[in-house]
Amino acid sequence: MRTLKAKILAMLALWVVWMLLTAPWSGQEAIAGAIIAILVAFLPLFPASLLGDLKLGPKALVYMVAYFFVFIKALVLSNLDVAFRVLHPKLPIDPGIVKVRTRLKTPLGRLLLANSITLTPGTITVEMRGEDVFVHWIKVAATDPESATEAIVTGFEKYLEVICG
Amino acid sequence: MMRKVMVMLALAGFAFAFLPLAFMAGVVKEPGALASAYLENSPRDFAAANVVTAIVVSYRGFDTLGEVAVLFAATAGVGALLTRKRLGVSETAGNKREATEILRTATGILTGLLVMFGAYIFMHGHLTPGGGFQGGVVIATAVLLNLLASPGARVAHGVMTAVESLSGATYVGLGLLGAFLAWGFLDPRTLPLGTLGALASAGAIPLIYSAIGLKVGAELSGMLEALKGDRE
Amino acid sequence: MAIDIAILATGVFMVIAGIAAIATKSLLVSIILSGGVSLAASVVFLLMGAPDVAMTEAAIGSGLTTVVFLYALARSKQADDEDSSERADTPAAGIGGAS
Amino acid sequence: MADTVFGIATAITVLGLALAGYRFLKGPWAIDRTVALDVMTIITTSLIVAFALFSGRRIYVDVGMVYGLVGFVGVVALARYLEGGL
Amino acid sequence: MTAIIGAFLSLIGALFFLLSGIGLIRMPDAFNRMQAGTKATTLGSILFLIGIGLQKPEYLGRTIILVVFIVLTNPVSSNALARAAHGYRKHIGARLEPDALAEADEAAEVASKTTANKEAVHGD
Repeated sequence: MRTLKAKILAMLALWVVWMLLTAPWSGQEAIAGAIIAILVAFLPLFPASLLGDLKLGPKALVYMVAYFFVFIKALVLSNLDVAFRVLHPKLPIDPGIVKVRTRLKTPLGRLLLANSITLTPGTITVEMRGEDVFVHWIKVAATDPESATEAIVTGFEKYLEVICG
Repeated sequence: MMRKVMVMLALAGFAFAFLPLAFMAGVVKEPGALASAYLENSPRDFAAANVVTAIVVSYRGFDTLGEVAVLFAATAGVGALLTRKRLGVSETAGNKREATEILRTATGILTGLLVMFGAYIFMHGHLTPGGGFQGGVVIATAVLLNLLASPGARVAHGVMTAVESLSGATYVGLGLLGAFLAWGFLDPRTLPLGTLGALASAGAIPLIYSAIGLKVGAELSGMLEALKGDRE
Repeated sequence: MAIDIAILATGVFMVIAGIAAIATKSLLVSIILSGGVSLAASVVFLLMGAPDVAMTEAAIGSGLTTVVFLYALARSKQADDEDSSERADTPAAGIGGAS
Repeated sequence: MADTVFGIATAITVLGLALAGYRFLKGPWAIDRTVALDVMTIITTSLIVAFALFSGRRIYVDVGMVYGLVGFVGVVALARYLEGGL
Repeated sequence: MTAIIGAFLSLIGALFFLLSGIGLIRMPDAFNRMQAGTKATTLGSILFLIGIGLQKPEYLGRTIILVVFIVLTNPVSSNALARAAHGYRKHIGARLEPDALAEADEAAEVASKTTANKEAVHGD
């Protein structure tokens, strides 16, 4: 059931991408795109069961939209932070690698969390081992895992837990 | 030291020799007799919006068949040379460091997207730049990403060989069909030409390019897997 | 006019990267720099109005060839390590210093 | 108006590309060059799309997409080589 | 009107591209260069490409795909690079004040050594 849901979601996503690629739409392109999408999604070589973790209830959809805006805000803030640090004549950096913890279990959720951490102010994910996430922080503000988790992870985790478990 | 100086002198000479080319790019010139003949005839003959594709697949179709054969010979040679015994490397997979979980998950998401993009490129070879070879390389890139993410993984050999043989047979079969139904070997006018700019146009060119793309993709994937080094 | 300057600048970058690729002692740095040359060559082809060739150069010249070189380097290094019965644990093995 | 502003934007982007290219040529370590290659690939992809807009040929965008994709896989291959996983 | 908005969006994106270039030049080691490079090019390409899409609406579909692709892949490649750079942290002279990852690696190594010793003792 979960695999079938993943395959159908992957198929729909691939078809949408195909339609965006072939911009002046025509019937031929739509049919060809549907055939290709079905072939690729049901190919035994490339399992696409990752998307099965995505929840599609109304609450999850609301959280997805909210997460999108939180992500955009964090991305803009991180760029302003980079601009401040790069253009400051004294380069105010104090780098280090800290350990934070995550409660997310599904691969998709962990990928989204890692990518979000990389694109938010001053942090890059270096390594993920089990529930430990090692993060390069350009200005270390807290070295103990609890407060570092509070500062880096919690903002995204509460959305991602709803979106994909 | 002497060798390096000579190489650098040769490089500087090449740069000097090609300098005039840089200034000719923006100048619009009349195309030569051959070029204008191609430009004039290919939309009428084959209804292909991309003239380069019409030349590669139809006017010079036999050359392309030869190129595919050369590529096949090269990858077969690489595969035969790089077996585990020949290299004398015993357990290479044990020494390799595993990739992160992030890369593995991202590979699982990206693979389908890349395969579909490769299919887009070789199916639209008669409309947009690109074609069988480029699309095949993009598909091989998807396989490469899987090999990078999990070095221990095995590519399904049977599927690869089947895809390669089937697409090669399809390519030659379409060429023979052209010899019987149209003007000669590899003539794409076995199917209706259709209107210029639509997906189902230019006769059999999209089908031929799809066969070439799948064949090139399977061949290059097999070559990369052989280069990975720890195959039986 | 602007296109001429762009082609010229990309060509200068290609020549400098090519010279640096020859001058460096590390094979890895050589591979990275020649990958950069291929990427710049692809841009030149596109600027000169040959999108098919540009796509081929980007896909084969910079992607596939670089990866094949890297695989070959890794394999030959493994063979060397097995010969001298040392393992490549030290990070210094492949860093590639200043050119 | 829009054309002028976009021309200035392209000129600024080329300047950023030149700075990244300086880091690519200078190094000092292979890992620095790879980081610079990553940045250069993305900036060049954007510039190819801008060139498609200037020359009015939408099909050039496809070249940019192949370029970005191949650059990503090349950088990942370099990173895997550097950490000893190839 | 949308054309002018798109052009100004592209201009802001171009400034972020310039910022990434300056960051690559000024930052002292590979980790910090990655910080500047990844973040600035991601936001820069989003703004630049969406700006182009607004100037010419028929480009919008392909630029959206390109933006999604870049947002998905750019953090992944910089994560792979950061992990590779961590293996060379002493070589490239990276200053990492608390280095939790190195401590975890050392702890894992010590643990594996002690278990190996125990097994050896057991075998005897």
